[in-house]
Amino acid sequence: MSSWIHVAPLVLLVGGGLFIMLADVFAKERPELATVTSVALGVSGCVSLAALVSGVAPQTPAFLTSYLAVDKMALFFDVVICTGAALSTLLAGGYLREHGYERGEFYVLTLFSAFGAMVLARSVDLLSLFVGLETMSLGVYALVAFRRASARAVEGAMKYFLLGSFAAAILLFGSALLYAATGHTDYAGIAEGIAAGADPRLVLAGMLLVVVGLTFKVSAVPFHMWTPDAYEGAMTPATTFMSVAVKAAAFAVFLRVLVVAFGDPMSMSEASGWPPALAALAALSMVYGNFAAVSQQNIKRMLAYSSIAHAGYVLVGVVAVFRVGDEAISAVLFYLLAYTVSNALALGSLILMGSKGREAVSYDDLRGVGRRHPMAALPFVIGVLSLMGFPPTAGFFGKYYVFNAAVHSGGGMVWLALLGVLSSAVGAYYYLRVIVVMFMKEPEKGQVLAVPMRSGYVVTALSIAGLAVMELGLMPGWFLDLAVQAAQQLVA
Amino acid sequence: MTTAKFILFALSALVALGGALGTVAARRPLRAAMSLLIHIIALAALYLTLSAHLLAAVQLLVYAGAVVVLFVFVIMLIGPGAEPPHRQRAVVSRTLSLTLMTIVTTTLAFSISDVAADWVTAPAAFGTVEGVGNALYKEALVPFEIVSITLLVAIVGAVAIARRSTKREIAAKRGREAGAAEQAA
Amino acid sequence: MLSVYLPVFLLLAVAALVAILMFTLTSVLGPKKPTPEKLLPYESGSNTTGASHLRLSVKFYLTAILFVVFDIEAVFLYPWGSMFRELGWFGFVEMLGFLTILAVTLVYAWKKGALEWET
Amino acid sequence: MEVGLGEYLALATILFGTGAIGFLIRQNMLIQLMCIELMLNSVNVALVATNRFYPDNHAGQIFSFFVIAVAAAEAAVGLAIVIAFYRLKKTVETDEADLLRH
Repeated sequence: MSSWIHVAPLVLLVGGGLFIMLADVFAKERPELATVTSVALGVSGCVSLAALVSGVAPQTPAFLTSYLAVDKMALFFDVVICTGAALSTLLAGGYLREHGYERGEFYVLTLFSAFGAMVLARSVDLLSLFVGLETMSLGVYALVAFRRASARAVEGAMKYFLLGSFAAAILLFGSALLYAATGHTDYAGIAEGIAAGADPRLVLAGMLLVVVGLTFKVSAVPFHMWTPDAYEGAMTPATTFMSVAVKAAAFAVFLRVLVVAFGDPMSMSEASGWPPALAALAALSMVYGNFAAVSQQNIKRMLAYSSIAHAGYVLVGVVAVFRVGDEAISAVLFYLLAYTVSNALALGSLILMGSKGREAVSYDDLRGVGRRHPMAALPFVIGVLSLMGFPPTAGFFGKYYVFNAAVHSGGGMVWLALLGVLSSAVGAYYYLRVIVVMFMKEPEKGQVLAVPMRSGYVVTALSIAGLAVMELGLMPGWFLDLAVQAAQQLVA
Repeated sequence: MTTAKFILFALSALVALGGALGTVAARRPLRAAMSLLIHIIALAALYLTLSAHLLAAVQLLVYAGAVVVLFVFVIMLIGPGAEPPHRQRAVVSRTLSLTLMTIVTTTLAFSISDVAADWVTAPAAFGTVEGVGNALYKEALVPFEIVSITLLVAIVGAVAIARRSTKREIAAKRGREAGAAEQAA
Repeated sequence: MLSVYLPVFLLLAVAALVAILMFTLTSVLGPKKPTPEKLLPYESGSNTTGASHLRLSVKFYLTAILFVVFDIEAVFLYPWGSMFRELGWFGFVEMLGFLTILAVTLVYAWKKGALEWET
Repeated sequence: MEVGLGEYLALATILFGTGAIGFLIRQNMLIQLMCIELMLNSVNVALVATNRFYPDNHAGQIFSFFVIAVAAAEAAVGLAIVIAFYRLKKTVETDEADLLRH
């Protein structure tokens, strides 16, 4: 029986989701869907954390393991995705009621999108990759278009949908070419086929198209155009979910595909394989993300460009995999966990600042809030410091491990790490600007003052995220060796 | 390869290409939907040459029967007017991407057109309902269950975007507008 | 191998032939004396009013979207339907999961008012 | 004239290219959605053709079975968004969507 614990998180989530749908429709008085959804996500996250820590050996049947992985990395990403989804559900509990968008579909879509993300993170076959990716994406497209009365939301959703389906079609065509080359659709079979000398043209074209499709989903530079519009158009809790859980799942499958399917020396070689291409994307993302974010007036748009920059930092870790295998993978895993809690904290504090239909969106809205409501401004300070990589926070150790892995792999990677440090120094400007505006700037006369909302949900979400950021910042060791165990299992 | 199969392949390939070009080049969305329909039917015939019998039927049932119908439905909803002749925006970048994509596609197509693979005789139940059914319900069990969640998300997503607000939501909306008005005053 | 489909193609050919014959014969054999009244679109005798294109209202399209998705569910049932005895209990439980998830979705869409016709 | 896997893959690539070009060139959202369906259909051609030349299992046909199902679900959500866009902006031209372009 214990072998099924690895699948328990997924089954629990589906059961919880169906219960929530029935509750939303049949409950007489207004059901507290936010609580039920976040409890379901929390329990599923805790079960996967327990399975990860206890390290029970999986003996799940063949028809399951040929499509979904049952290793520690899958469980680690379950924890990351469930945390991100639970935090965004709690934030939604406060946000939707405060601004009058209270509709049950939000929670159902978030939960099943998180389910799709977990399937995507666990997939070891191109088919389950495609189905998981589509389940997650359809949910997120609907979440972005949820506020259908606002032109920004529908436009953002339209642009995200069109580019998202285009990237999914490219990913699919790459998978078809890889299947034509190797006769297999599972990553291990593809690696065998490539090693056994498949047709190099098909393999190259297939690999290129699959990597392009996945790079789109992690919003690395040449394929990032949808990110600012979708993040700004969506409601802030939906933006939290998109920037956190979707990015983690996309990087999870990126790692698995690169390490397992394209792990052979030829495609992993420093000269001709995928590392140099991804290194270029990483550099571009870091530089463009930071410089574009500097000129933004809207905080959500700034956080969108900063998420492109963070995608660049994580890509540095992904590229370092070709030389220092499990150290780089554990750095990426840790970074994604740290980014999840820090970004949820920052966006949650932005939600806290707006109330009664007036959302705080731009820097000017936050003028002088720090002095008027110091307690309400505290989470924002911690979140921004962590995103910037300030020492005692989770973000610092995330960046530290990733750049450490890059330095250890030597050669051109050292320059990449240096570029990363420099661009994150530039990044400090627009993060510190939030703190400066909140504490030093005075609101102009007649400007409507931002009044923080009083909502139990948002306060719980911020305290959980805040605690996680500080805990990861002060004692990263425990989480890091979980990540190392997961990484060693993948590389072995 | 029997001549009958070759004729069916050549015919369906040509009609499929014609349908695809028709969809891309049509000025009015309704005409594009019709050529998409022709394209889908031609592909169904192509699947027959590849002895994918169930797939040809499913292609006609799902694509021709439901998806194109939905496209035509939405086109009729929006009004099948011709594309309004407004200034073509960003002509340079579009012609550039057109030529670039054509070059990439034709080079890839020609380079992989001589992939070596011989016509292995397919087993008896290959591509039939039993063969695909066995594979679908015995081996591909996990994606089959996950696809039910994909359909669930598609329905809930479409309903969330498209349905009218219920009374409870309208009351909440009014509360929000009142709050914003009173705060602005 | 393709001879199995000969009847299908035959049927298609005969149907196309009949349709084409009907058009060509009427236009070839019939006398042609076009007068302005004859060329007006026929609306059972009365003069035509309003645009020719009938605008459908928005409330129908949600049903069309639900039709597409439940059509896919039906397509997944066809192969199962033809071999469920061979699949035995394993196949039965598997389809039970698939159908319960989609049954809950149907109830959800129904109660959220997606299937209502009256405005 | 012998038609092997190469010809089918070449046909699939050309169809995919046509769909991609149509998606990049056209400004009408509906036609862009149809171009995405074209690309997904070309993926199906490649999958089914490869499966015919490696007929020991049904991997390719099962994959394209799921591609058809998911593509239809995707079209349903896509058209719901197009309708929401049309109700707001009374047009389906993508260059109207430049509100967020700054």
